[in-house]
Amino acid sequence: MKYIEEFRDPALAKTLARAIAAEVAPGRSYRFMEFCGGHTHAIARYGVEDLLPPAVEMIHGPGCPVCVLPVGRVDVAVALATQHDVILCTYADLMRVPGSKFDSLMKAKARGADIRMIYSVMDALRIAEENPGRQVVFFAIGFETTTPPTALALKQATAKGLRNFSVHCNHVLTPAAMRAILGDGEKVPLDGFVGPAHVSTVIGTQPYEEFTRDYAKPVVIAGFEPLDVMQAVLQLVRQVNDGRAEVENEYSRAVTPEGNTRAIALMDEVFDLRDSFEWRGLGEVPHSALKIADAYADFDAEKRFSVKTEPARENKACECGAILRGEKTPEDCGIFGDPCTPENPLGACMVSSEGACAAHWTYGRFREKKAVPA
Amino acid sequence: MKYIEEFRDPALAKTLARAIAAEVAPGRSYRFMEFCGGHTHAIARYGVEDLLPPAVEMIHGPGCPVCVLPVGRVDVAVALATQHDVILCTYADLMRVPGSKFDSLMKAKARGADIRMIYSVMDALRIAEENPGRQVVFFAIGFETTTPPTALALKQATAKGLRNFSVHCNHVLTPAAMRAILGDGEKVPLDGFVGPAHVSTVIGTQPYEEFTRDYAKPVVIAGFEPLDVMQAVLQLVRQVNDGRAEVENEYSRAVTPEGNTRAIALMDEVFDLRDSFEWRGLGEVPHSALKIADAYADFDAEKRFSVKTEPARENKACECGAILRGEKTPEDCGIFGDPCTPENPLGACMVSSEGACAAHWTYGRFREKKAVPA
Amino acid sequence: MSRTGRRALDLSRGQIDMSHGAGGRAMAQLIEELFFGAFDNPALNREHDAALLARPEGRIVMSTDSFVVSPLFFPGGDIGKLAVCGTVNDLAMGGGVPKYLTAGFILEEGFPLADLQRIVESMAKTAQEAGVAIVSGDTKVVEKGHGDGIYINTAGVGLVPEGIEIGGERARPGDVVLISGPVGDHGVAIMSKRENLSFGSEIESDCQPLADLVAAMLAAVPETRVLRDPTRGGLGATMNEIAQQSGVGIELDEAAIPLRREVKSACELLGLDPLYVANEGKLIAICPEDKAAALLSAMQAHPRGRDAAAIGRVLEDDRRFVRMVTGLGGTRMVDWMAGEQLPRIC
Amino acid sequence: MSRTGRRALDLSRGQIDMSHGAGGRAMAQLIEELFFGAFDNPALNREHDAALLARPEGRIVMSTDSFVVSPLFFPGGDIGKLAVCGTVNDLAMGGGVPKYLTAGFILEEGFPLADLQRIVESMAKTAQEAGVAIVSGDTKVVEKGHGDGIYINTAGVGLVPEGIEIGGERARPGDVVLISGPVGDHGVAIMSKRENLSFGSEIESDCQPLADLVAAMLAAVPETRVLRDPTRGGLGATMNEIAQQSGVGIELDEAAIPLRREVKSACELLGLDPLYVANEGKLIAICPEDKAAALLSAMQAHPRGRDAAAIGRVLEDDRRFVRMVTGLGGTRMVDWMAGEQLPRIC
Amino acid sequence: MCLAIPARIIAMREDGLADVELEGVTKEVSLDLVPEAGPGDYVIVHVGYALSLLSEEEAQRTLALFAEAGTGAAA
Amino acid sequence: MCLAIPARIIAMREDGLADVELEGVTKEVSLDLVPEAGPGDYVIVHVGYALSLLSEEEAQRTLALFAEAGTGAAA
Ligand code: SF4
Ligand code: SF4
Ligand SMILES: [Mg+2]
Ligand SMILES: [Mg+2]
Ligand SMILES: [Mg+2]
Ligand SMILES: [Mg+2]
Ligand SMILES: [Mg+2]
Ligand SMILES: [Mg+2]
Ligand SMILES: [Mg+2]
Ligand SMILES: [Mg+2]
Ligand SMILES: [Mg+2]
Ligand SMILES: [Mg+2]
Repeated sequence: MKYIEEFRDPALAKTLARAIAAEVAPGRSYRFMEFCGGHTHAIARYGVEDLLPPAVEMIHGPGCPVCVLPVGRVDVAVALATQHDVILCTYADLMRVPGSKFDSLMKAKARGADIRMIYSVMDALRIAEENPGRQVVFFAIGFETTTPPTALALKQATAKGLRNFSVHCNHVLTPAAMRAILGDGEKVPLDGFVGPAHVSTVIGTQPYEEFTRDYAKPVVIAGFEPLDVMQAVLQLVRQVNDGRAEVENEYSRAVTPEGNTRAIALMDEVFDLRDSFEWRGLGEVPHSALKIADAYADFDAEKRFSVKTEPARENKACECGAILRGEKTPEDCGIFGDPCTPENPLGACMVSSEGACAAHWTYGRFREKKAVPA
Repeated sequence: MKYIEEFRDPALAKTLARAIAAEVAPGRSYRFMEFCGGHTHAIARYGVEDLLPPAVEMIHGPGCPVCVLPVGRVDVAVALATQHDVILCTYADLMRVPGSKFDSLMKAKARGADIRMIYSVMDALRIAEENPGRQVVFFAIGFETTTPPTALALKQATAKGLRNFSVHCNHVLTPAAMRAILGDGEKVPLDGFVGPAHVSTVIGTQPYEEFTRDYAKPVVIAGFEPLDVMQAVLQLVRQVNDGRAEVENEYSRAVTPEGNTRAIALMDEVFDLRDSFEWRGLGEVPHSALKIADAYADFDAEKRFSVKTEPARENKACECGAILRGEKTPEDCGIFGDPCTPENPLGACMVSSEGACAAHWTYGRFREKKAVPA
Repeated sequence: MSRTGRRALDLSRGQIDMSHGAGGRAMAQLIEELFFGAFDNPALNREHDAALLARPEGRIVMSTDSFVVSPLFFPGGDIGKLAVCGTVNDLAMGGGVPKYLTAGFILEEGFPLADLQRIVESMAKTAQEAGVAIVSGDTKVVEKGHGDGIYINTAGVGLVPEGIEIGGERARPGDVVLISGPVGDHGVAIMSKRENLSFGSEIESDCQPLADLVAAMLAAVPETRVLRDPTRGGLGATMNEIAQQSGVGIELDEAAIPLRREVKSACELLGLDPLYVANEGKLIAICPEDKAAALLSAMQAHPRGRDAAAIGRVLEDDRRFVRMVTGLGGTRMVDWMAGEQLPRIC
Repeated sequence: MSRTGRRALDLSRGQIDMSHGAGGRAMAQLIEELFFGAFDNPALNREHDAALLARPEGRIVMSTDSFVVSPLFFPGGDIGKLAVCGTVNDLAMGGGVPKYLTAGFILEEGFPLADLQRIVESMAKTAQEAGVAIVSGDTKVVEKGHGDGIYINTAGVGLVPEGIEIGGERARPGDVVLISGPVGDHGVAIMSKRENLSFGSEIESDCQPLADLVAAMLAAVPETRVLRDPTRGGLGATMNEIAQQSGVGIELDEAAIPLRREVKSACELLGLDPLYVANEGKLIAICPEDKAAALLSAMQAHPRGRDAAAIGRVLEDDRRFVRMVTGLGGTRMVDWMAGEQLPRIC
Repeated sequence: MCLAIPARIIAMREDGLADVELEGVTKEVSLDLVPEAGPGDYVIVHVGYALSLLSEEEAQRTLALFAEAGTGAAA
Repeated sequence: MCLAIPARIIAMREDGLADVELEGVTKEVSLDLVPEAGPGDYVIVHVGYALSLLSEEEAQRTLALFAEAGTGAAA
């Protein structure tokens, strides 16, 4: 597949591995966070870890919107689907995400709720048109990648006067989460970021400047193929070695400095910033999510339907927060693998195969724990 | 079972058989019509024919409301169930009755229509209460037996303000059909009637006086057990022999002269007489059916739902009319058994096991055609 | 941590979801924790998709039936017991000694695991009673609204001893028709629990495995010609099948057909003919007239045939009609049923 | 007039209704006109609930599977072909020569008779190709909304020649893992026709009977230890099952696993891992290292194994992990799948 | 349309309903059309409604008629 | 949430839709977010929408970087 397979070439992987190993400064370690689950997935699925020198440690960030959706929001999705006689449409990824009391959309569906896994928000619009007698709610999740399609759907629903369609908005923002991870900055044991691939196709490279400027952390935006990740690591090692902190764009084949200005304008029009939003593992993060703007309030499922949910609580034993901040690894968690597994996820990082714990459990647990030079 | 098995006793059957044989006048024949399908069924199922002398011939009347429902009314039932998103409730007997183009409620259900077979109109009311979001239509068929329960249901729906319930009324009247069979009287080759059992529990014995008075046909009201039928035959033979034409009540254990006055009053209140109604096999019969009275018009499905049906036609080859009037027997019909069978009924009499053709096909076709003395 | 790293199945409150049929760990867990425990036997425990069995002594018979009964639990049994009895009995009716069963489950999303456990345990118990091993199984999960809780298919293999020749085509004029007990119990027990019909009664399904009864019968009268369990369509359908296959007529004697008074009452109430009501633990046997007394004795001597009776005889009739002398003393046809028997009001 | 007095089935416009499952004449007609014609064989035509078969030479294997696929017709096959291949292949994977099948149909009210006919004819054709006889059947009809058009269960019996010992527990460290051709064709062909995913492609299901391939393989290498068809759950699930049952580890070589470019593309598009996508005409074989070349040649010499490849080896590993050297040159686990594989967007 | 059977009232329930018994089988029916019926009475039951009371005396009279027919014929 | 793949536009459809191709597989996607894209262009496809154009030139440049890393390391 053109523009895919070239970026998985094993010969080039060896080349890059040698280059990284050669550039690593003796006696020091490099801790890079790949923000995106897409990177986490690529690293785990292709075994990139085996091609990196021991001195480079990859920290898996919170860039999986399914993982970071808080328990309470999953409860709302379940409640919407079960307390109102709606057709709830959502991306398949969300189906198994656990809410309170081990409940999930998958289980609600098994109990009889009308929940449709869709591939695209266009499908939700079509379902609404085909079922004029039913209320159709799109439970929208995702970063700045899925957000523009949701914005388009809201505009289309308005244009068509599709009164039985609404959106429950849970869209979140990447830079805000990176800011939350860096917190007060100094103590965070990270030497740089592999920056988002497809989020950056939309928002461009500019929003990452604050991290190089305010936190002195290098950022290399990279594609989701394994060679992209390796090249980004190489560039990060070089920046660290050089004492630089710059935004570099490894994924220049799809990402421009300004991003997709049309998509950005759309998001601005249709959504407003929330003051604060809860992230699983990170807690409340200010200005980290979007809500539907007043002009589209008629299509806001949060306003159209009131749902009752119990106050939700994250699992206390879960170390996700520390793992997402790079302070701990999955194996440091006392319940990793027992009882927390992908079938029975008890924390954010075990929810999707892009989560740090799930990726390690599913793809990496055969490895002995690698000794990291301190 | 008390009051059932005593009336099926084989020793008494032999006694009655001997008595009938003994009373039959040599050299003459007796042609009696049992009006009701209940009698037809009892005769066929218990093999009563084998216990009657050759001189007595039983003609099977139109007393099966499922058989006499015209094709066009079945089409309306199918259309109601398929053109409006209603829950159509009806007695199971109606499910297989063919409308136009071999269609039926059973087939409409197979295509996805929400059709519920109910045992009692109370079930239809319950379904309406349990499904407040759906329109529930009771497709009401039957003689004066099922009619009072329908009347009660309409009164209950009114009392409860059950706005999603309505009745499609197809109730028909027994005496009108008997009148239609007798027509202008003289030419009809019938020597008397076995009169209705359960219809008479409601309407009493009085309505049959006109047939003895105006047509000089003896009527013996009889229960639906085989000994009841035999006793009625015995009494009819005696009346014929004596030259009498009286209303006699063999079923006095359940039928009184005045009938169930409460039920009669209910029917009067809730229904009005139709000017005319079509019967399968008999054609249009004046004053032979009921419609919902104006006071209950809100619950009249004929007014609430408009349905589109093609003009319906009975099968031309079908001899039902002549059979119902006692002029022909099922085996006189050119298509009896091929292709007209209970699986593929092409005329009224083949529709339910109470119909003349179906009863003969199902229970009697092993018999050689009995030679009837002319 | 168990070998696949997971919590145990929640058998009290858990429900089937799509993952239990998807071939992953959830399915493996369901099979391991629920099915293997109940159906314990060496062939099954190989955890292979196919079960390896010993070399059979004799000809084999095979049969299959799917079970879609509603309600799933009814007086006298459940769908699991039914699924085992159904195939065991069909094998026995082929003259076979039932040996091995397979079990295929189609589960609807949302089905309670507790119900599944009850059903599986009932299957295991019945299989043990019938002397068969459940050697291979399969589980599929369908979406909500595409099933009815659970459907079960069983298929089986039995061994036919030398000298036994049973077949629906072997009835001969003059033969005697026997039945092992009263008709209609199963069908009426089921109907008594249907939401829209419900009536009170003590009627229990007759659902039971008949292999041991058949063994006793064939030991007494190896010349038995036809065995058949009058399940769906009841005695009426079974008699017509045999008349059709053997090219004969059959005459039944209504007064001789065993029928419980409760079943008779329920049939009166619903306008049903008990001759067409399903049985799940009865058999019809046809044998030469001179063996009928011996066969009847053998049946009556067995606990599952205590109420056996001779109910008719085979006639010569090119039209292959089944007729019956009625309790009243007349005669009628017992025809194929047209469509399914529905409760009548007329 | 036909023997039961009726019109012929309307195969072009007719639909299943409840009467086709009720044990009366409508059901008899369906079975006679539709099934007997297609599945013609002496055992079936006895019209008995159980089929009498010859005395088998050898040990027997039994297996069952139910088929609930949607859509019913897909590129490269249909549910009928699948139902025959599925059980034929499970029997072959047990080392058996498949001989007899039973077929249980669960039909939903309203199902078009024309579709049923197509499916039944496809089963008959596939059975002939696979050398098996469909000897016993069953038909049930469920109400609208309680099925999905048609579900089919097949169960089967095969005969295992002397000297053949196949089992999932027989893999030993050092053994070689072979596959008969590219993975994922069936699952992707099915998904390409699902309403909500539909994409264009020429991908056809690999659905095919493998009994002749297995016969050729066992003739060449009777020492073959494990045979397994990687159906539901794909290669990933099958490898884990074998590792679990044999108490070993397995290492796969991603670069060696045959995979069609269209299947690869579709998996990229939907975010699926082809290792977990279902196959219906492929097999995994495990044999001692010194027989691997002979076995691979035998596979590649057969039309159904032309694209066979050696894809891994068995390791000693108490943890029974399946791992894989990735195409990139790293290593990863190939774990049990958690639940069913859903199209991902993240 | 007129399948109806005699059954004995064994218990009165609310809302005009009663349980009737037919050897070994019980069923809830409405007495709205024969409110005068009470426990022990036989009623003719049709589509879940009692249509009329059954007169035990008349039943015996009718049975006697049957037997009498025999005497008549024998005579 | 950001599974996205490069695919080539092979046909324009109505309503801002287009068919894209990924070796042997085609899929209908919306070009509403990159209306400037046309036949022959590669676009990054995500949840049925093209998110951005793919620059073939930049892709080659990045691949060249990988190779170059080798030269650097070897050096
Ligand atoms: S193993 Fe589970 S509970 Fe522990 S940190 Fe990871 S996700 Fe949280
Ligand atoms: S056999 Fe059929 S067509 Fe002929 S008279 Fe009877 S019902 Fe009518
Ligand atoms: Mg805004
Ligand atoms: Mg009036
Ligand atoms: Mg069977
Ligand atoms: Mg059976
Ligand atoms: Mg299976
Ligand atoms: Mg049977
Ligand atoms: Mg199998
Ligand atoms: Mg299989
Ligand atoms: Mg069967
Ligand atoms: Mg298999």
